Amino acid sequence: MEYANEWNWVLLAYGVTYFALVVYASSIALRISRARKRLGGPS
Amino acid sequence: MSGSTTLVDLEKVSVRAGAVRILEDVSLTVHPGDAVGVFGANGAGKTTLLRLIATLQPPAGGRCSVFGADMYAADRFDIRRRIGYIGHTPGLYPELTLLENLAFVADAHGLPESEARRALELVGLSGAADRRTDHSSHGMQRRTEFARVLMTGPDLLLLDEPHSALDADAVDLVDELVHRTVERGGAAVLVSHDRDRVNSLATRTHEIKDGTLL
Amino acid sequence: MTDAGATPGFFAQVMTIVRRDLLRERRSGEVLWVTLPFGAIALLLVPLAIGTDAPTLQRIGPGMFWVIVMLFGVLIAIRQTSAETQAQRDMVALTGLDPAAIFVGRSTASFLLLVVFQTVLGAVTIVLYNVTPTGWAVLPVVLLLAASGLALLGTLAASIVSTGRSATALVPLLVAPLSVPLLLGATQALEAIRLGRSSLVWVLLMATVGLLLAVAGILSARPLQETA
Amino acid sequence: MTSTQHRTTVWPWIVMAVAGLHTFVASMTVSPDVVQGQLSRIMYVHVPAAWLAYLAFGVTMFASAMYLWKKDFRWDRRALASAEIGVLFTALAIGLGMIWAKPTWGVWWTWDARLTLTSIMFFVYLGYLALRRTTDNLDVRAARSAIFGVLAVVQVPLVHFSVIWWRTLHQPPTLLNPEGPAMDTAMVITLLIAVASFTVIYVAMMFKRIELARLEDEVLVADQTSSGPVAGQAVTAPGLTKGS
Repeated sequence: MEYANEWNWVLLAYGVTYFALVVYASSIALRISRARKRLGGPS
Repeated sequence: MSGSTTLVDLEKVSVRAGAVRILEDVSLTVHPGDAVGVFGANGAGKTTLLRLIATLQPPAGGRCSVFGADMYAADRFDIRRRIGYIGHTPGLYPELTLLENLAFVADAHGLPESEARRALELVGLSGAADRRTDHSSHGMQRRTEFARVLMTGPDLLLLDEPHSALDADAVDLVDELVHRTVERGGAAVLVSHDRDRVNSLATRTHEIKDGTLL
Repeated sequence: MTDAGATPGFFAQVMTIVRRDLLRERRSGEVLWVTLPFGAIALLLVPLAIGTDAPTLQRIGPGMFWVIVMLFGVLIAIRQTSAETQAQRDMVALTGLDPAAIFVGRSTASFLLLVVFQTVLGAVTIVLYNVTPTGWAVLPVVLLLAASGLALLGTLAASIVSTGRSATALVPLLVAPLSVPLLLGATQALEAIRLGRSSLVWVLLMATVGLLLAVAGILSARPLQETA
Repeated sequence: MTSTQHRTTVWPWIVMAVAGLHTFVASMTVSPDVVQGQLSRIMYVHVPAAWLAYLAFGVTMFASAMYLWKKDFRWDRRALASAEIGVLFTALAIGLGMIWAKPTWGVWWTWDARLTLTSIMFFVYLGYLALRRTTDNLDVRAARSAIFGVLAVVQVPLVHFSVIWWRTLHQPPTLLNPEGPAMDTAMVITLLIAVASFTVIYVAMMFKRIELARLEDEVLVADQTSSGPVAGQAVTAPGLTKGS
């Protein structure tokens, strides 16, 4: 297996990981601020 | 049963559905021989009150006992067989016949099937005993429910809007059921939005409004 | 009260529920006329998609049988709980039947229906896939254990889900992953026999699963009825 | 009255970012494995994700049992938060395993016992989350999901053993062991760092997810009381008054 090809897989793995973590964390943040808005409190 | 026991004793009971308080600080005592009428508008908490007494609705706070036993601490299965409850929608299995529905309850109470047949006769349904429930009219299903309660002979009768969807001679059944129970030393609680009906049957009446008993 | 009968014992209560469930099945014919033909047609569809050469069919036949028993059998175990109304639940609760007896009764009725289901589908498999059953001593035990485990699992899951709002679609999702030990137990026990090995560990696995589910169902019956 | 005056915490976000960056730097700077080459770097996210999948579900089971015992809604929210985060990490662990398997073995999926078990667990907890959506009644929802949470974990060991025995019976082709031959010390340390960092991320996420669960319960309570028959009167959200 050639060198560059391996790095592609590594990048894919890390891309997927960090993308998922960031999206999930953002979804929590978004849902929190939406809930606070609904409750009329400070957001 | 001895005449001195209190059948129902509610003390500052509240009931919650999710977060909503449906009943608030309700206190009610029912003695043998009582026929208690409770009336109130739709959504005032009548059904909840009845289901609470029937041990079907857990309270959120307060003290409640039925037949002198704390209904939510004690083993309530023996209490339940002494309660006759008729809700506003019939709890029958649609694919079974009227008789089969009653026979199931008789079986659960350790009664022979002949009792179920006799009870159907008493409510004037002996001709329709083998009719499937989902092929029977709403009025017939209501009568079957009355037959169920007649059959088990409860010490505590709980009726939710007993007069709705009943023809004229079935209304007499309600009277008879209440009188039978009370004469035997039991008691009845009936809730209705119809003040006149309740007044004519009850020995005492309460009004329920916004979850509070007046 | 003079006209009230004596409180029936636990076993009598179980039988009350079994009789009710079997009578309801006889009247509605849901298992016999809906679920059973559905399972049979599934067995018919598979070769159409995979290919109809005899060696392939003989090889996949037993496996297909078990997969279909597990997936469609759930529908049998949940057939009534999911359609039950609040009024019916109230009525049953006020008969004073012990919730544990109700659980055992429901499971028993489902078990009996599942045995019928398995028998018919087994015959269909033998005919369509030209499978020769092996292990005549162990096969009945495996069938009975699979039926009882699935009945218990389905009944338990259905009573967890029944909250008033209908959630029929959810029960198969809850049951399917948890039925893996049953599926593996059943298939591997028979596979072991075919290869001339001991199937004991698989039979024991299935028995353990059944036992655990029975205990869990009996213990959770009261709390589940109280939070209906 | 429902209280909306909860302080919002910012530190979990910072912790998540720092721990995430830390893992990245550590796993990119360590020298690659002799046999597997650069692909070995996938291990530094795959193994922690798999570890968290199991940890999160363990926490869900513990919190479910605690709810059944104490009837305190805080335990219910902890169980939910951990299950949802657990589903995320299970999906990640499976996905990363596939990304590693494809260039290594040439297939996306093998019927390895652990892989099978992990994917079954994924569906069990997806079911748990679906179950929570079937009712808006907080008491009923908490009780039902707690019972399922406990039941599911009782079943998982059985699934585990059955899957392992199943593999042993079939004598799977011995492919390249994911751990490979004895690992380099630097790699072990990096792996430990990654596992620790991911655990920190999990803890920080739990804080925010629990905060969200509390707010969502309050919204539910507010919705129910505004349309209920005794609107605005005597509203107490169960467990909310006990603070956080």
